[in-house]
Amino acid sequence: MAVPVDNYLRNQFMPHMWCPGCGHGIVLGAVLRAIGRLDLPKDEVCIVSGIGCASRAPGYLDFNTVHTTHGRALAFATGIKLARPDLHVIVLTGDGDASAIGGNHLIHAARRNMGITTVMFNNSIYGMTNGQYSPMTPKGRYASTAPYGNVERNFDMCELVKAAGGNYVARATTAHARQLSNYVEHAIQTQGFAFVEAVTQCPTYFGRRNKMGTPVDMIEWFRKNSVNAAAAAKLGPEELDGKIVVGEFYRGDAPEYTQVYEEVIKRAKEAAAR
Amino acid sequence: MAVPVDNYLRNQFMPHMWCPGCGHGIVLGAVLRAIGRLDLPKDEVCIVSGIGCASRAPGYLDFNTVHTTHGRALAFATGIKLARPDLHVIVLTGDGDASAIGGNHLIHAARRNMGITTVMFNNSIYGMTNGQYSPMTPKGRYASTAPYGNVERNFDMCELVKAAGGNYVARATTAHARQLSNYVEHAIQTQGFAFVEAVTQCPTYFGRRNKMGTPVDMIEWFRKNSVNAAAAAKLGPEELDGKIVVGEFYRGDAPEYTQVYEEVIKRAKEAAAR
Amino acid sequence: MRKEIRLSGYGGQGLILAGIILAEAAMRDGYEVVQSQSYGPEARGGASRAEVIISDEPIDYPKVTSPDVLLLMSDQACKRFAGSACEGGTVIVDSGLVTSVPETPGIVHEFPITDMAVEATGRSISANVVALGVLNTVAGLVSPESLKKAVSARVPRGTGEINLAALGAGIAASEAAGVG
Amino acid sequence: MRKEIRLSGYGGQGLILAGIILAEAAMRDGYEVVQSQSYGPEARGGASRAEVIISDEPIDYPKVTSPDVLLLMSDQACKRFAGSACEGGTVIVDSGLVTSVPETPGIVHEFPITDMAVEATGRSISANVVALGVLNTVAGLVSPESLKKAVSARVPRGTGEINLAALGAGIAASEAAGVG
Amino acid sequence: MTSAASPEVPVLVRHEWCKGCGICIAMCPKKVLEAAPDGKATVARPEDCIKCETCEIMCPDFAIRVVGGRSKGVAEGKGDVAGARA
Amino acid sequence: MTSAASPEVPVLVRHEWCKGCGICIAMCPKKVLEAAPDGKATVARPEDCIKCETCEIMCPDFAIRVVGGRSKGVAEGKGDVAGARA
Amino acid sequence: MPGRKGRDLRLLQGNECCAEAAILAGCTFFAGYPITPSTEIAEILSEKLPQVGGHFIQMEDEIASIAAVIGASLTGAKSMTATSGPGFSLKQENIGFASFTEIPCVIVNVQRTGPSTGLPTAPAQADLMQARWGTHGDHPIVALYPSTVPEVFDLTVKAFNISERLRVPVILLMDEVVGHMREKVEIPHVSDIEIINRPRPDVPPEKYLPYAAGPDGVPPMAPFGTGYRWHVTGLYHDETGFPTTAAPNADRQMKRLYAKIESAAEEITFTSEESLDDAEIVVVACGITARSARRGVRLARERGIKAGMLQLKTIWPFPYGIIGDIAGRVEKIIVAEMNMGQLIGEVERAACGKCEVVGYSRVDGEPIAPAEIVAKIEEV
Amino acid sequence: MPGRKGRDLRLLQGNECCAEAAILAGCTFFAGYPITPSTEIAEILSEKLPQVGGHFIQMEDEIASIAAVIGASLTGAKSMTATSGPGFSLKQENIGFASFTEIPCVIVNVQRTGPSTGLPTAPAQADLMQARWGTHGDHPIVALYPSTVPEVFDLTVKAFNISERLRVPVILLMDEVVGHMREKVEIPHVSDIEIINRPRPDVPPEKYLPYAAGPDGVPPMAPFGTGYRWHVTGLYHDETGFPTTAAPNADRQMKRLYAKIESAAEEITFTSEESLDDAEIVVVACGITARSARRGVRLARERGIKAGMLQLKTIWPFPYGIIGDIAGRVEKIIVAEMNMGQLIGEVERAACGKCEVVGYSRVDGEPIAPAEIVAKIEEV
Ligand SMILES: Cc1ncc(C[n+]2csc(CCOP(=O)(O)OP(=O)(O)O)c2C)c(N)n1
Ligand SMILES: Cc1ncc(C[n+]2csc(CCOP(=O)(O)OP(=O)(O)O)c2C)c(N)n1
Ligand code: SF4
Ligand code: SF4
Ligand code: SF4
Ligand code: SF4
Repeated sequence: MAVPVDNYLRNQFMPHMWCPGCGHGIVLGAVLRAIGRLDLPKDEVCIVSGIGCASRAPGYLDFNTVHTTHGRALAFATGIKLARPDLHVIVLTGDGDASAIGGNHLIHAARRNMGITTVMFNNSIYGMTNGQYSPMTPKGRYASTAPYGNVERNFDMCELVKAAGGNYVARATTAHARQLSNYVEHAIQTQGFAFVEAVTQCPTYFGRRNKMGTPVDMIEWFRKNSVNAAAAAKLGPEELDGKIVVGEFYRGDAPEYTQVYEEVIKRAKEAAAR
Repeated sequence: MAVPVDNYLRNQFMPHMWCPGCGHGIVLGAVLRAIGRLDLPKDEVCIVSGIGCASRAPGYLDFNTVHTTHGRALAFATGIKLARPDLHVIVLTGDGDASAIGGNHLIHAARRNMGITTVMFNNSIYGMTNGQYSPMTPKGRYASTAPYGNVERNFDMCELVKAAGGNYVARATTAHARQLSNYVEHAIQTQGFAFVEAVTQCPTYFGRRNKMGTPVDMIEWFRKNSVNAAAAAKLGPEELDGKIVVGEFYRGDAPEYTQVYEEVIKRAKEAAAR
Repeated sequence: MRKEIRLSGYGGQGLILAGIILAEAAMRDGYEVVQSQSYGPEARGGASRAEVIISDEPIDYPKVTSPDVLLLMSDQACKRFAGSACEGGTVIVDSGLVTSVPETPGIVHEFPITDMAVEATGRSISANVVALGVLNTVAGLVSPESLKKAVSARVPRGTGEINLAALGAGIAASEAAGVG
Repeated sequence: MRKEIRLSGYGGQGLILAGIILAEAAMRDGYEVVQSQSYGPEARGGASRAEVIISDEPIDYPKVTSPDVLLLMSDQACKRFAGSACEGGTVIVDSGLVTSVPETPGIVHEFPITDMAVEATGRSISANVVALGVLNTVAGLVSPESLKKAVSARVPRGTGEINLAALGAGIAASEAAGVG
Repeated sequence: MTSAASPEVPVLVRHEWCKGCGICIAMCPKKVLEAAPDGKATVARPEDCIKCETCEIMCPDFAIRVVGGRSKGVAEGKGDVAGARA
Repeated sequence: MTSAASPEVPVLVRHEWCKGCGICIAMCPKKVLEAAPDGKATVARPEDCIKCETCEIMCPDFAIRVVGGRSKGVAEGKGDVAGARA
Repeated sequence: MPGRKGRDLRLLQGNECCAEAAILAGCTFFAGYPITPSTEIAEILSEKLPQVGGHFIQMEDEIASIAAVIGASLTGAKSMTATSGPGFSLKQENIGFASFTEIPCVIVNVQRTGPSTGLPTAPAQADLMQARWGTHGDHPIVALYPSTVPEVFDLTVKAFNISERLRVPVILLMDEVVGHMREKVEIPHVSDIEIINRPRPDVPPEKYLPYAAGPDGVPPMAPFGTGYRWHVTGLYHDETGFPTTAAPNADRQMKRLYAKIESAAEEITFTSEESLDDAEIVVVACGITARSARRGVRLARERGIKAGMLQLKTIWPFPYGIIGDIAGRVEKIIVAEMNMGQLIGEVERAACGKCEVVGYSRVDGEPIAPAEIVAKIEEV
Repeated sequence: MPGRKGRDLRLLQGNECCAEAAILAGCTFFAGYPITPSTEIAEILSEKLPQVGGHFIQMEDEIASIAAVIGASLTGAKSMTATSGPGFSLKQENIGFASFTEIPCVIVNVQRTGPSTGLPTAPAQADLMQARWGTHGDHPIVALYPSTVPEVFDLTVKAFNISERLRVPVILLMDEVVGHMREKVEIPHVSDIEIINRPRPDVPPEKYLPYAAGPDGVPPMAPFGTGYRWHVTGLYHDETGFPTTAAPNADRQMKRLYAKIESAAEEITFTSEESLDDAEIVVVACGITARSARRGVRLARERGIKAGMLQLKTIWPFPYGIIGDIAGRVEKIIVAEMNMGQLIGEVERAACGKCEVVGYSRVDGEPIAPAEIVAKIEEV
């Protein structure tokens, strides 16, 4: 039985704190619909976040929720998952939270193949602190700390997580909310580390600084500038410049960490018994 | 004119602190020979390291040298390079230093394409702290904190650095000391971020725990279990299991960070003049 | 003399800039001045608040507690701050945006500030400067010359004329209303 | 009674294990005991040092300053520590490894410990336990029974017998030398 | 204030949660929604609604509920928003 | 103590730096080096040395210098050690 | 005096003993990152924890380690990490999180000579003040400090108990010397070890207010995944656990956090003394220095000096009262410590001019010897 | 009283003023990571530094930021970072490195209400002790604390000067309120600003001993890449800069580090006072609280109470002497601070029982108002 989204909200705290038109709500909706379709029992879901606008999500969700420190969500989540492998541990994180200060925890969670689903709300900016560039801000874009245009290149986070060892990697935008929700569903179903990059709009800072127009304009921009993975494979780097490639990029079947650790416990108990 | 290696050593501190047969000295020799072939002026070379056996290297080298904090060498090096773009900044780091605590700085230096050469001394173990597993310890290997065999997979660091945006990526072992030295030479010549993984033996901890025999046995093991990149391309994942793939994996030509920043300074000065 | 001024409305109305302009004008007049503004969740939620303290001696405590002059440019701002005005203080309300003014110890002056801005400059965005014109005329905080200079110095490049027109409209309207 | 014992040689001789065994034997005898060992660059450089303090009252200060009993199993160890023995203390030297014994306030007893180990067990690795046998016989620190039990408890699984043989060899040799 | 949903008005807008971003209005393939004077969404042409749930899925504020939509609030499907609008 | 290098003994071993790991001895394609009683390397068959510099490159302790080798201490080249030994 | 029968008498290293005690105290989760001189704790637990069905993980750094520990604790696991100076510095941000969100955990810091990399294998007692003040903002904390291996056992168990009972991170400070030395320890039978578990809610989930505390100031804590869905945040939060910026709440919250420690202060303050009763000169010390102080005081007594000593096993909360009392009846207090003067500040504060307070410091990586204590006692 | 001619009178936000002052003090390098309420400093410098040919970089986190700052300083650049609570906690390990290796740098901490995430936009004064003790091991540090925007200017310049002159990291503590408020500042002409640069070697490279200090305890520092090749390490090191584990060296090194600050203590201790001369009750405060204290004291005087106040602009080294003197001649000292009691510990220590010391704390994220000070003065 599928569960309606409202069931997962702590309605008493709504409306949420996100700005009008902020895409974070769309991404969160996609996550909740995925959980709903999978009909995960609320008590068995644990949502972990770091610090940032995106990371405020857990406060609104009726699960076991933790709003940790900036960048550390995956490290906290690792402890939770290892101590309680039966929980569905889902990390909701911003692009700054996950790729800047939290980059190391991300690649290590992927390497260990911890059974955690990570959804990175990528608005290409630090929203919470009012619009500085992030490691996901494309080169040339403006931000409050990039008044002359950003000189840094952004990560291809999906590539990075794949290279680090994740078992599932996908990307969609708020213009692909249904697809996005499906990806999150697949991510949750993955044994091992799963990563979904959700490209989303921050009309307040990224949008305004870069003259992207209204939230609707930004969503339209995503739609027009997205290429799906299959199509992208046929395009050259120049044609892909400035485009957002969406799709499911990788599915691996490496064993999940806590399951492997069960083996250790078995071996250790045998050794101790000897 | 090529410069002999001794010229670069602070002879008064020799013999160095590394154990008999430790491969770190072989890797360091390869680095020094590369510097010698390029005939870099000593005053223009800055060597930066973190903490660990490998990271003790700078103390023995007659350049501008900094032995920083564990994992942070690349962050210090970024400050040095940005403030003095004309210096040749070379980071010598261990696998723990670079891939565990320092993993984030590594991927960010690669993403920014900072003009830094990084040589990672990969002995698959934390040597300095007496043999715990590192993110580079292959699954199944033993270590003082992996008494039942390591349950974690190791990074493919070359893949990771490439995915993060580095401009040069190569790997060799101490059994390939000449090749290794050539790779370091190419790395130093690279504009932008360059990464060389030097697979090396720690006979004292990794070797002993894993019954790898003498240092000579370990070098032989590297030689026998290495496959070069071209050959590896023709092999399946099973055939490659447990093998070390050596070679130059990637050369990019993205612009180097400090050079791009010069542009910012130009634009800023124009803006200020207005 | 210590005058506390609070400007409040929603984000996008430019009230923080208005506060800075007022503070800068006071500085040009030789006063001591402190300007501050809302941060945090409040700022994110769409509300906006700027505060200015003008004094002829050093300002020790920099917080506004019971403002002598209050500008209210939204219903939310009214609800939250109308009561904070000091006894007999000046309360200026944008009558085009505010539907009802709650009880206040201050004396209320209603002006359709945003409408006036549209009328004077064709743009509602200059309502903040219109409000400054009104507020300063009514409360007599700084010299009109300094206010003009501060407007010119602080508004975005290329908008100087429009904003001086807005200021003028605010001054004129409040003089006309006989409250100046 | 407070006895300080220092065992010194190079890494791989098993002197730290020897120290632990001695300490455990003393514990079994009911003594208070503290065992410590070298760490850090010293340990990395190939040198090795274990220290034991045995006392019949609580041991407050846990550092060895002038050992009553000194075991020296390398030239380097001799150079560094021979002088540290207390006046008239027992200094046991592996005469097969040490080329010359520097001046020392202690009384030197030379035994070809490593050679004795090879002879008794076929393996130089059991030199540490031979040394314990010698040292305890000469200095009379703990009861032979406790020492035997401690050896059995602490040596690696499957090497108990070999090591007891080594211990016996050490005891026998020193008794034979008439220093027991 | 929540506008009542009925068979005739299948789209429910939670007024207190709506922030008036206009996304639902722009994304609805049938132009069912409109902005009220306060900028918030209202259901202007309920009879045109095809219950595609795009508005619900795209509302960042969980302010819309499509009654009787196929997925009961857990809308799924392949195509992206553009597809839904086409 | 450094054994003097001469045209006849082209390989110089810095005794104080050598830690006796045996790598040079094993890697030398011509078996020029041998372990002394203290485990450290000595040049046993200088006449067989082909100045390939493998020992120098492979010594982790910078204790070997091949005099008159082609690269003057900055040995380069393609093949790996195995190549040098082959 | 042979060991009594029936007791488990063992020769254990300080670090080893800490690991053993942790398991007996109920610890089932350890996350850490190796660092000298604390590493043995991790090494031993990597072997022993899975033997009891617990979990060990080596994280990518110290920040991640304390984070994982807090995460595991949320599920109800008694959790621990161990580190030394540099790693302790890195853990500070998340220690503040644990303190503020009241998640029990034990953090061992086997101190080495700092600052920075310092002398990694030499002892120092220079992280005392950091243990109290290392993270930003006011926050409650408890720190215990053993001087012998048996005390390591005792205080490790107490660290877990206090942490669970008060929902506060407890820091176990050790000296390198203590962590690395082997001593005789009598391991009590499991059933003889007092174990305290965190308070659990006695209301059904819908009535659960995760930060509503009883008179002892400690709110009951429901493990994640047991039907009580609650929210944890490092923002100021009210009884519900949800964030609020209300000033009165902030005041209330902070004061409760301090009060819960204060009201338990007596039961968590452990000291040990030597000849205090008639002492005219008292040496105050902790850890390894307390051992020398004890010996030094005995030697001084032999020379006819009325010396005494107070060993602090609880450093934080600092026993101002106890020291204030002593200050009121002695002539001099000597604070002996292996740092440039850290404890002495607190002792001076506590003494409040009632007696002279002098310091004896040693900062060369060597422990203070009994003779030095005697000399100092004779000098002052 | 219109502004005098010829002066550059500006309305600046505290953070903005800090950035402007840094550039005038010679800062050419900033590395940082955004965090409220300090971010404006980074934002402004991202615009202004390249205008003067300097470098700005936003790093991946705060650890990397302070590391990059130290790295840049090694090349001779005057370098700075800015942060707030959580970021300050993360920087601690490398602050210790800078302190121990004596690399000049300035660290701004615009304090918010902690602990943990706390109240990110509310003021608190609760990182005072952390500024002194946040990193492991003994280490020298200097911390300055402005209360007005003009003081921000003055103390930012002084922070650079002290850092360069003493080769010590200098921490500039700001209150959120001060960082975020705009006040009138008179910016002096560049030529009127006293600028101090780090001591440079006056010997040729082959004679350079990077850690050999003169009588002031401060060794000359050669920028990297200028022909002086030296070694920097966070291990204990001797005059050559190379590591040594020798105990006497460790002792010497640590004591020199403390002595260099102590011998300069007078010239780096800044205070400001109000009616201290005949005061019977003295309020001690810093930052924003000092402003209310000043007003409160004036109001109390109006009511006939002989009140006075001392503002500490230098927090570390703590002016024990000055406060000890005051304690000797007044009846009471009130320590007013926005925390649970941090400064008060140091004041009590300094007062040493010579007068009563009482605290007035506020911990709800709101500044202390003048009326509260008056009430407290009247109460005690
Ligand atoms: C240790 C630490 N450093 C910095 C901050 C300040 N900070 C809060 S959120 C944030 C970035 C938020 O960006 P992102 O993760 O992309 O999320 P968004 O707000 O854009 O959703 C930063 C830098 C902090 N809270 N803690
Ligand atoms: C912050 C911090 N954490 C941990 C340590 C302890 N430590 C020193 S070196 C090291 C790992 C060394 O391993 P690696 O980098 O692989 O170098 P190796 O010694 O093997 O050459 C660790 C964990 C430290 N010094 N600082
Ligand atoms: S600042 Fe940006 S990311 Fe944050 S809530 Fe507003 S729109 Fe969303
Ligand atoms: S411990 Fe290992 S890495 Fe370190 S010096 Fe010895 S062999 Fe080399
Ligand atoms: S369900 Fe579809 S048709 Fe109906 S209002 Fe929503 S978007 Fe429009
Ligand atoms: S999308 Fe949601 S918030 Fe936006 S206008 Fe529609 S109902 Fe309101």
